[in-house]
Amino acid sequence: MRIADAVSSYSDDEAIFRTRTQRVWMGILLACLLAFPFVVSPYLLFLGCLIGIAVISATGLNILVGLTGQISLGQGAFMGVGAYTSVWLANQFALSLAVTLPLAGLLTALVGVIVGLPSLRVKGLYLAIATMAASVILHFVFVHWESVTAGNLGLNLQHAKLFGMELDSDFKLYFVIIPLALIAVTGARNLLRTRIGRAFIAVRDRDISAEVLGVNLLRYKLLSFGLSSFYAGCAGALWAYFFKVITPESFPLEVSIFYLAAIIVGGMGTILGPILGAAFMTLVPEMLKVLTLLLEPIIANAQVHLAPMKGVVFGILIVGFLLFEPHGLAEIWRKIQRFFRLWPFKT
Amino acid sequence: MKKMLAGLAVALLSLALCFSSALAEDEIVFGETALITGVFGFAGGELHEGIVDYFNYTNENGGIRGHKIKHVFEDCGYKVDCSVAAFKKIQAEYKPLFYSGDSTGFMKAINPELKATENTLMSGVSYATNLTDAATYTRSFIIGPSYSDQMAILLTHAANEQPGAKIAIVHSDSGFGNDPIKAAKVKAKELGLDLVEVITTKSGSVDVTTDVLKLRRKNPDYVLFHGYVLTPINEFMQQMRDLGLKTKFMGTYWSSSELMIMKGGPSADGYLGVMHLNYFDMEKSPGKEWDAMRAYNLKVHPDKASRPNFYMFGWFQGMVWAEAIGRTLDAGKPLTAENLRATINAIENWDTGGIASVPVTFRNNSIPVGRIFRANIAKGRYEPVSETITIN
Amino acid sequence: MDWLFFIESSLAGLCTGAIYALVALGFVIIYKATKVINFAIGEIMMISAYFFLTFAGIFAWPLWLALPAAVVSGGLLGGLTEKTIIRPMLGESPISVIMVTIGLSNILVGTAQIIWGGGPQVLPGFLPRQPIFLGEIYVSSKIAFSALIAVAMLICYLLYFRFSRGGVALRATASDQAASFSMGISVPRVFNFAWIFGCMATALAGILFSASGGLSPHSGGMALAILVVVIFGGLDSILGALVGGLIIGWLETIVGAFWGGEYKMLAIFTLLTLILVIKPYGLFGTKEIERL
Amino acid sequence: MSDPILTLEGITLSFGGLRALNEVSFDMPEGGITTVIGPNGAGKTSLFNTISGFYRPQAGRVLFRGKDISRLHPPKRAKLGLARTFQNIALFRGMTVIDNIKLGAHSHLQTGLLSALVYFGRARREELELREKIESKIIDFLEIDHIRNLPVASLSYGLQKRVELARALAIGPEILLLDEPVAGMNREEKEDMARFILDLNQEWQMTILMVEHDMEMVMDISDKVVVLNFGEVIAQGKAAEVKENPEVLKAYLGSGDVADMRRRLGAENASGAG
Repeated sequence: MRIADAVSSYSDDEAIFRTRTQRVWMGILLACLLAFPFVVSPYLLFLGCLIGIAVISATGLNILVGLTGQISLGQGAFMGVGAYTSVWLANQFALSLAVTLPLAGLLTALVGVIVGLPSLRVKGLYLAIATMAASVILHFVFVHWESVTAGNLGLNLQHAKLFGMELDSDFKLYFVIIPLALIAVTGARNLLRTRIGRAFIAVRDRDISAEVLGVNLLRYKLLSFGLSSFYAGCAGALWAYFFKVITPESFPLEVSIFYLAAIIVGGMGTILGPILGAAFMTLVPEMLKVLTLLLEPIIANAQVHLAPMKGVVFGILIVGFLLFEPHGLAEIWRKIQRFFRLWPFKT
Repeated sequence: MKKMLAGLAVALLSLALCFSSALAEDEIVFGETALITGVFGFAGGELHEGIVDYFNYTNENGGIRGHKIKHVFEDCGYKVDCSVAAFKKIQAEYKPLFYSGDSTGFMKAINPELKATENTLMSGVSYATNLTDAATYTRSFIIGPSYSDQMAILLTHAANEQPGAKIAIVHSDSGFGNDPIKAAKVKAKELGLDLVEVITTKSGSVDVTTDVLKLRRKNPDYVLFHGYVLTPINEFMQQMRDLGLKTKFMGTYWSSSELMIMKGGPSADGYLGVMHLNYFDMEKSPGKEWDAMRAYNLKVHPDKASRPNFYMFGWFQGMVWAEAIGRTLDAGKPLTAENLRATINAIENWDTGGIASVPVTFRNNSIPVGRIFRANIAKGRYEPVSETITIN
Repeated sequence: MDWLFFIESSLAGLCTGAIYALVALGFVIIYKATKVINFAIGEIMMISAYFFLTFAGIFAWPLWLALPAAVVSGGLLGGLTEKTIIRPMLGESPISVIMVTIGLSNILVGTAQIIWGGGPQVLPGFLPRQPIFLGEIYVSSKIAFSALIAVAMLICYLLYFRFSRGGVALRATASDQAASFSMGISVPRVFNFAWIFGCMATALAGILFSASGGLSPHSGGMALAILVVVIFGGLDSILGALVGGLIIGWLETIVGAFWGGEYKMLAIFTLLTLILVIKPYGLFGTKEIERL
Repeated sequence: MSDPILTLEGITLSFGGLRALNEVSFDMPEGGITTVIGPNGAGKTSLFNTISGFYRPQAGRVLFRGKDISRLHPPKRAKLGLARTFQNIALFRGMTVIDNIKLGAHSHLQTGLLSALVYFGRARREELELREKIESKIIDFLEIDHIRNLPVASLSYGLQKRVELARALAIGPEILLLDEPVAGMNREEKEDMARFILDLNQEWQMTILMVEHDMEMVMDISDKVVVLNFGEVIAQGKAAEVKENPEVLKAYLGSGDVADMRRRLGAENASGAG
């Protein structure tokens, strides 16, 4: 049991991990992440990579939606922009991932800033539809700009290259994706303790007051759109390297909804939320499959009959979290922590 | 709190269970990403049942040369990342000999992975033209004519019936709908047909009135539909018939099922579909295997007296796999991907006992053969109206 | 330029637009009362069409019974939705409210598939099919009669909201909740009422669309254009819903007719982007006054 | 007292047909406490909003140290040193007390995006310096060290008002605009707040513009009082003078037509003039 956090300087107080315990746990977590690909099956490794990509994208969306309070239904399309950019660059110029990834992120950020322009004049519901319009238009571009995107046929991609190495397996990609996800999350966490993060939250909580207090709304809303799209673009690029084929149908509106659902279920506006949400929402369908498999002996043909339940469960998770635990899994996690911190003195 | 821990424990336990299921020594494993949910779920579900029934039927009759079939599958609702996950999971655990993929996107995405597997070959629901590229898709094949070949078969039939006929193509704006359009344009020209109109509709289109207006002005002899499952086809046919047009309607495989066209009423009468398979309902039996299939279906699904053509697809797919394995074993060769591939490529004029409507010959990763069937609404069934049409 | 074709297409477009207007009206009623953007509108249309299929097709009820019954069922579904999942969310951030309706749409799609199966369905034909010719001009009677029914329903709604007590209560609540509450109007009841009525309009439109477009659990996608209509017209404007519906329906059809179906979505969403830049609150929407 | 630090010249502001401010002119001496009084709806908050740049007047100019700032955006004005608090507390509920205060310093910080993402070099240095400064000057002064890490939503009304003042101080104000700083407080809290305001004025040499209803406090601490009624300045001068002004007594302190006035003002309020 911990009684209090002894802090001896402001620098300690501003640190991310304030206590020794926290640092130890973080170390253990990193060790687990490092060991993970050596011990698990290819299937779990695949899921691990998928979660890593989802974490990057969800963290980005959280910057925009959770921290800055701007609704976006464009995350999927932004990922598409990143994916197409990286594939095109890689195929045309045989560039390494170290080059294509940041370029994909930057171009997507630019697109994001343009899409974010209406946010200066409209809010909330109107903005949601405006971003949806952007994703419809981007989808059209993916289909019809055939000289770059190859239209509906889609683009194929060779193995990613990085520092002269071929990333020809999930195992190798894992060691690219997970560190990038860690960097992405750390970046978001750092942002939160500087003027930029505070300005984002101020815009979310009371934009007009923030403006009077010196926050330039134009700059910060667009910065948030840009940053969030940068994350989406990088995630999209990794997605492309991971699946090695992209078509316009790879990034439908459902992807945007998936990520919104992930940050809601995880907990909006927190750093932990998008991580938990991305992992949870990726794993839920897999868990359901396992569950239906277990029910097979009881309900004949359960795998077939219960298949439509996936959509229902997805919907129930969204509605259920919003109604009963609006702060998401992050809040549940905090409660668990509090429980164990006081344990065994209070149960 | 306690509930959550319990939930977690159950989840972990079930994961563990799922990875511990044992495999009997001489079983042959087939894998499948099924398509039970999602937009194409109604077709994919029937297809899946066709596969399942064929395997059960084979197992009840002694398996493939004594080997029992084990079938593992997962539903993914047409989502590529889910399908890839399912493939990896099934691959890691079972190393299946054959695998059925659930979308063109997935079959393309998985290709590098597939080539890296020890022994897995893949076919699936896609007839995408790309997949006929045998140099790239060394481990995949199509169980039927590609979309381009299907269009070519329909166009050939039209040219035979009415040389120089006026043709219009109506297709959806999707990867699926756009696939064979370029090839079809070329083919129409080659056959001396007059392509008067190509209409692209958005997928899930509601109002077809203006498209009908266009067709009315061009008054084509044939309208070819492609890229539809939840079709506006019926609406097209109805409005055009209401306008007194005598146009003949045609459609590719997915648009030639009983589920849609038969519900179209009198205006759908005479609709021409392309099929390399026979339908579940036929006036007279086309063969012994077909009888056996009907009998088996009646035995295990007494409530389902009729089945759409998607079910036939599933059954046929299982049959092709089993045939490839059977022939390879008969030749005394080990069941490796190379050997199975060679066996499939060598299949020529195979008589499927009435499951396929044509003698089966593999070429270019596919079976570029089909027949034209005509919808007889009064009798509620399709009837063959052409000889076998082969595309070179 | 083929003017005859243009006129024929325009008529077809306006007919579609009339049905859009009906859905948009339902949408605006709900928004005005409860400030909820209902992303599940397409799925409510879809479920209502299944209700009709069940009543008219499976139970074989006559049309005069089956159609109203399906419409009312759609309305009750809306009322139930409001009671169970919308009311607890009132006052939450827009993102939460939007997501709760998106969650609902997923639940409805899955439920429809479980109950009615995933296959495509054809509604029993209840609309006349004899083509109509106005001189040279051809009008599909199915879509024309759909439009007439939609317009009839629209007129009923407008009259009702103008003159009845319920309508007055709804309008009062929309303009000032606190004041209406103090005047003895039961605001929660008005909310419920708005959802029931809004969803009834939606339900009828869903049945009309499915009558010519076919039906499956994934038909809900047809409502994407409705979002454009309501933003274009102004979320809180009934006039905007009517005008927006007609304009969007017309534009979509004309673009489809002259450029091709693949440009439909592009055209209406581009128009939407333009209107957001020029008039951020739509043609007739009211700008919210912001205060410090 | 010296040259005016802030001058308003003929400010006219209307919403639709309603005139919220009509030809308002006055100036504020540097280093003084100026108070604007007037009945509810007289246009006091509109005046504040005009000074901070949230409302754009149809006519008139705002001069800061003789320079016209009428066209400057609110954030620019904040950077010049116009800091304010709000009538209805406008703290950022998603942040802790210390973060709310830090936000006040926003326009004086330089950290760029990249530096912020890595929290290294300038970002880190700047954050620590800021923390140091806020702790030693503001938090100590306002006696809020015990709540610095709490979320603001959990604080009492009086403390929230104090945090708002702290946030305004972090802007590094040249002029502090306080919109009803003691409204809704109990006696003890009021006394604390009055003490802080006087200290700020006398020890920190800060110019203060205040809107307040509490007459006792207004008369106690103001150097200059401006009286607004129906958007017009009806009197200005030293507290004692204004108090005796017959115009003021009639319009503001008189009781005869107060009821009627309130009714009319109520209508104005509802239409958004604030």
